[in-house]
This record gives sequence, C-alpha cells and structure tokens, in this order.
Amino acid sequence: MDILNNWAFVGIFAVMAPVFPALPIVIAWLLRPHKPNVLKSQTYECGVETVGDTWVQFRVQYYIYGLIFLVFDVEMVLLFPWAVAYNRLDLFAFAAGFLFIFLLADGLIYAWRKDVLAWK
Amino acid sequence: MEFNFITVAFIVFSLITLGGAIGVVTCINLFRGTIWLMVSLFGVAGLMVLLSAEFLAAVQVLVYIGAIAILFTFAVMLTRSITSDKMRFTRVWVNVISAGILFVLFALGVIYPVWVANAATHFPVTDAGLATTTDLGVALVSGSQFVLPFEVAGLLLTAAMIGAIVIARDADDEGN
Amino acid sequence: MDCPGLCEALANGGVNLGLAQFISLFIGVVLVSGVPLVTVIFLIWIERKVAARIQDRIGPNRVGPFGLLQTFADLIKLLIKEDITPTAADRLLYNAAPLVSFASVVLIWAIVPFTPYHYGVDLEIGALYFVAVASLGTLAIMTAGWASNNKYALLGAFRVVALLVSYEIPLVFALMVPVMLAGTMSMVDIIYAQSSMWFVFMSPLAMILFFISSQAETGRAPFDLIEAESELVAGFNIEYSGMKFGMFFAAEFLHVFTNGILLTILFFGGWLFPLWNEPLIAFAWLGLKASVLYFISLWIRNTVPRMRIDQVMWFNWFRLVPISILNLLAVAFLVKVMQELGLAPRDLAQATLGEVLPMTIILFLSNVAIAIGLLGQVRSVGRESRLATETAQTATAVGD
Amino acid sequence: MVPLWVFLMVSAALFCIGVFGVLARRNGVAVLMSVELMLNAALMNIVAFWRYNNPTEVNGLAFAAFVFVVAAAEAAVGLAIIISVYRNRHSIIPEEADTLKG
Repeated sequence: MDILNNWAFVGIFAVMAPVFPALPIVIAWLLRPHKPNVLKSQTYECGVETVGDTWVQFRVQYYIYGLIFLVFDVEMVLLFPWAVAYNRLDLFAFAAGFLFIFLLADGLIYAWRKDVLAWK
Repeated sequence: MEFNFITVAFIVFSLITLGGAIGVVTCINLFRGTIWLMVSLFGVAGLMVLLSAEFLAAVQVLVYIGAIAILFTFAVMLTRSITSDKMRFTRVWVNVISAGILFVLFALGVIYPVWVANAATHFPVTDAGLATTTDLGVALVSGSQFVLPFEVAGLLLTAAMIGAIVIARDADDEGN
Repeated sequence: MDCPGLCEALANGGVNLGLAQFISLFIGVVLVSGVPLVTVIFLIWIERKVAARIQDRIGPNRVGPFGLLQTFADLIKLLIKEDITPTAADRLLYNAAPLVSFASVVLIWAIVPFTPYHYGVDLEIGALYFVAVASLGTLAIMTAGWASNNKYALLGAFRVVALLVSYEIPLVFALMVPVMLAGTMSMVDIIYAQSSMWFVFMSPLAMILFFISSQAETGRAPFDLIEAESELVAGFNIEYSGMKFGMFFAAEFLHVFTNGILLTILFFGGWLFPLWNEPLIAFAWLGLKASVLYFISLWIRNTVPRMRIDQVMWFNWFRLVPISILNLLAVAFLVKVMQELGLAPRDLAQATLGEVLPMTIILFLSNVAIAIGLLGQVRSVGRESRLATETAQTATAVGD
Repeated sequence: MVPLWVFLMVSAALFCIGVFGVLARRNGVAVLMSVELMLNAALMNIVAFWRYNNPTEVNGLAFAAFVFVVAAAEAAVGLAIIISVYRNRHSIIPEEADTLKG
C-alpha cells in the first residue's frame, strides 16, 4: 500500500494547506476593528454609484480560449503516458504520437485561419 | 468492512462526491453550481486515488477542475440573467421518485445479487503488478492494442474543437 | 517524508499503529510546508530590496538591520487593518478564494525534493500533480472575481483566466520534454536522470518556454495584466483588503520562487552537486540555483515594460504554442532516431557523460536551429509590416 | 479494503442524482452539468471494475482515458450549442429550442 501511504501525505497536506493562510486571517479578524457602514460596504466603482447589473454581457472570445485550452488539455493527458513510456518504444510510437499531435495542430491552424485567436 | 484509514477516507470522499452532486442539481445560482460540480468531481478524484488509479485522479483534477470548470463558468457568464430565472425545475417530485426508483433498481436488481453474492470470487486486492502509467503509454501506441482508438480520439477532439468554434462564432457574429 | 523512525518508536511505545502513522505523516507535513511559509517572509523583503536597487533606490531600511524586519511590520499592519466585505459579495466564496489561491501554491511543495533523502512525497505522477494543483489557482481567481460582485473584478478575472489558460498550453508542452527524456514523471527520478547532463543543455528552448510561461502564470511583468496597478483598477482582487488581499499577494510572491525551484528540478539538475551529495550541501545547492532563477525573474519584472493584452495573446497563440509543439516533436524525433541508431542511451539515469554527449550536442543544435529559423521569420514579418506601413504613409503623403 | 459493491453503490447514487438533474432542471447549462455527473459515475465504475477484477491489465486505464476525451468533447460542443441558442433565441431552456424540423 505504498501508493496510498504517499497519498495519505498529500491528503493531510491538502487539508493543512488552506489552514496556513486561514490562521492569519482569523487572527486579523480578532485584532482588527469592526466598523462597517453602508458607504464602506458598497461595491467599489470609482466614486460613482453602481449602475445596472454586474452580469454584463461577455464576449464569446473568452469561451473560445477556454475551449481550445480544454481540447489541448485532454490531448496532453493522452500524451503524458506516451512521453513516459517513450524510451521503451520504437519509431512507430513516434509516428503515432506525431499523427496525434498533427491532428490537433490542424484544429489550431483552423482557428488561426478563422482569426478567432486574436484578441479583438 | 473493517474500520481503518482507508475506510474513513472512502466515507469522506463519498460524502463529498454525493453532497457536491446534490448541490449541483439543486442550486439556484449557476456559478455556485459550477463550484459544487468541482467539489463533487474532486471527490471522485479522491475515490480514484483509493482505487490506486493515481494517474486518472490527477487527470480528473486537471481536465475537470482545470479546464471544464473554466469552460462552464465562461458559459454561465455568457448566458446571463440566469439567477433571476423563475423556471428552475419541472415536475420535481415525479423526477425525484423516478430517480429513486432507478437507484433501487440498480441496488436491488444488479449490484446486490451479482456483486455482493459473488464477493468471495473476487481476485485478491494488492498493489503488486498493478498496471502503471508506463504500461498505459505503451498500450496507447502499440499496433496490437489502442493505437487506433488513440488516433480516433485525436480526430474526435479536433472535430469537437472545430465544430464548437464554428457554432460559438456564429453566435458571436449575430451578437454584433 | 514520514519520519520512519518516529512511527516505529511511537508504535513500540504503545500507540495505536494507525495513529502513529498519522502523527509521523502530520509532522512531515508541518516540516515540508514550513519551508515555503518561512521562505515567503524573506521573499517579500528580497523582492522589495531588489526592485529598489534596480530603480536606484535603497528600499526598506528602517525596521531592523537592512530593513529585514519590514515584512513583520507589514504583517502587523495587515493584521490590524479593517477588512471590508462588500454587502453585495457572495460571502462564502469571497472568503474561500484567497485560501485556495495560497493553498494551491503551497501544495506544489509536497513534491519538491529538497535533498536526495528529504522530500514530501515522491509521487509517480509528480509532474502531472504540479499542473493539476496549479490549475486550482485559476479557479480561485475566477471565484474571487465572481464573488466580489463587481464589474471590474469580474472583467479582470475573465482576462486573467483567459491569459492563464492560454499560457498553460506551452507550459505543459515544455514540461513534457524533461518527462520524455527522463521517461518518468517522478521529480526525484527526473533529477537522477540528469546525473550526467542537465536537461537545459539538451533542450534550452524548452527551458525558455517553461520560464516564459511560468512567468505569465504568476502574473509577473511583462505579463502582469492581473494587476496592472498603474493602469487598471486592480483586476480581480479590487474588493479585497487587509489580510485577505495579503494572501493573494503572498501567493504571488511564493509562486515566483516555486517556479524557480521547479525550473531547477526539471532543467538544472535539482540538488545534483558535481562532487558529493551531502544533504546540507545538496539543499544549499538547490536553493542557490533556484535563487539565481528567482533573481532573473525579478530582473525581468523590473526592467521589461508591460505588454498589451492583445499582444500577450498573440505572442502565446502565434509564437509560444507552435514553438512548443515543434520543439516537442523535434526532440521526440531526434531522440528516437538516435536511440534506434544506438547513439543515445535509453536510460539516462545509468548513462555516463560520454554516452549522453552525442545526444546532447545534436539536441542542442536542433534547438538552436529552431531558434534561428524563428528569429529569421520574426525579422522578415517585422520588415514586411514596416514596409507596409511606410508604403501606406507614402501613399497618403502623395495623395495630399 | 472497501468491497467493490460499496463503490458501485456510490457511483449508482451519483448516476441517479445526475438523472434527476437531467430530468428536472430546465436550464441547459445545469442539464449539461448533470450529464457530467452521470459520465463520472460511469468512469468511477470503470475504474472500480479495473481495480478489483483486472488490475494488472491496462485496458481499464485506457478505457477511462478515452472517457475523458468524450467528456471533454461533449462539454465543449454542448456549451457552444447552448451559447449559440441563447444568442439567437435569448433562452437557455432546452424545450424551447424546438425549431429544428426536418
């Protein structure tokens, strides 16, 4: 159960990690003054009162960046085992990996050509 | 089921998974729903670690929390005025009952008779000889195993990317 | 690091075995996470001092010798500062975001090998763990922006997240090069694979790509659109004040040094000292290399002007992503061909200097060739656009 | 070690919560989130069966890796469709997007 012993460490670490920043925040909560008033707690808007909804309409551009990132992320997930095993494989493995990356690069080139990657 | 470290971890992660899932299907505010979804999928990653599939657990965090969550939050922001929607659910009780019946069917019809009754025939569970990430890498690109699905996966991802760009971009053009 | 002696001692002393394991793991966690927490206090001082020197100032020099206690003074100030939560904010997520942001950086230290014998854990998937944990930080920024319920915060968060996810692609492709050369994702094994040759000599381009994109991941200049304090309000953390703002701040400072450590492990041989591997010397050597990289990062931050968001995005999608893919393919192809020809060893950890030398030279030359080709292309594109502008200007002048 | 059927029970519960979400939610994005839950229940089943029945074979891992690919493609295209429908009809209720006729 070596794997689980390692991950028990990671698990305790993950539980402890938010505690370290929480500690000073809690201490600050005990020490600092608490004098909220209506003006202070307003949303910061450069001196002018808030107008309209916070949910302003966003551009689809953001979605496209997220989308391409998602596709590349999944591609990397499949490429990581390939990279780890690479030293044991032969030239055919390179061809398979090359074809895989090439297919994804096609999608990237399509995005270039359609000019969806440039920030407008 | 003896009570030890692993059992405690299993119970905690199961509660995280199911609690997060209930949060997803009942939340009013969709951004919070996305956060609940991440909590739930994080629980699934924890369960995968308990199943010694550490590679898949890392992938789960990477793909779902790193990428799909971001995509969902972007989509939530792009389709605005979601929080003020009054029409959130349809036929709640009918659906609760049908989902409940489905669960009972799973539990009584399949899992109990097949997997509890035959529990004794299971293979011994040890970490010895466990398939590793290296084995997965070899299998993904060896001609006799998964090289074809591997390439088809690449093709599917490319198709999804191009298709989604076309669909989302049309929307953008009409928006302007 | 689970202090094996301690666990046995406790178990022999009559403590329940599970509890003994838990206590020894817990002490290990406290020791490992103590390193970044102590480091970050001094990083803030170093950062301010270096920035001051570069700008021809003295920097903090009042509190303590050389102003060393300045950070503690800042800490006291942040502790007793009133902390405002806007009424419109989503309280739970608003308070959780700084915690997750800081935790995501501290969590990376679980896999950092300090010496051959002292490290948190040696996960089989170490490199992937680092990427997965770092992506939690992105979600924290998104949550902070949304939970503040402020237009500027939300817009800032959107821009930052778009930037972070974009730069993660070259980061991971660059990370894949050492993973491929070493044939493992475990950080300790990646260091051992460099015992005869650092990976920076095999693929300098991957190192540079990793450095640039990790600089962007931390939101440092020239990519500091996260908080372009002189231009935008403050980006996603505009509504935060007091200690919660301090946590975002500390997370950023720590992240820069963490990147230096990772770069050292992946490309500069970690704690490998040419002569001997005494734990203390190994630790100091790792720290020294990381500090040099950290200093370079500060240097860039304080000298390079900020880029516009469209330039940042263009630079990523039209330069870094294609180069990182090209670099990965080139390294993969050359390594495989050389392995088939018997010029390159299949297990770098066992190879001698003589065995890896031909492979190093060829990979280095291929990287240089890619870089030269790239620079040539950049130059010709620049010339074309300059000519186009000049022609246009002449045309208008003639038209007048 | 926790027996296999307990894992299966948890994933069955996760699947049923997902089914409820798909049936009951009227918001397209929420429906997609519920579909992700169902996919994850299936993924957990695959991993659990791999671990208990065939841990030395790599098939289970490879199958799970391909499930991630499908999940990513589904999320990407599904959300793009929702955004597109929202832009054109200003509604994200799936039942109202019924103009596609043969």
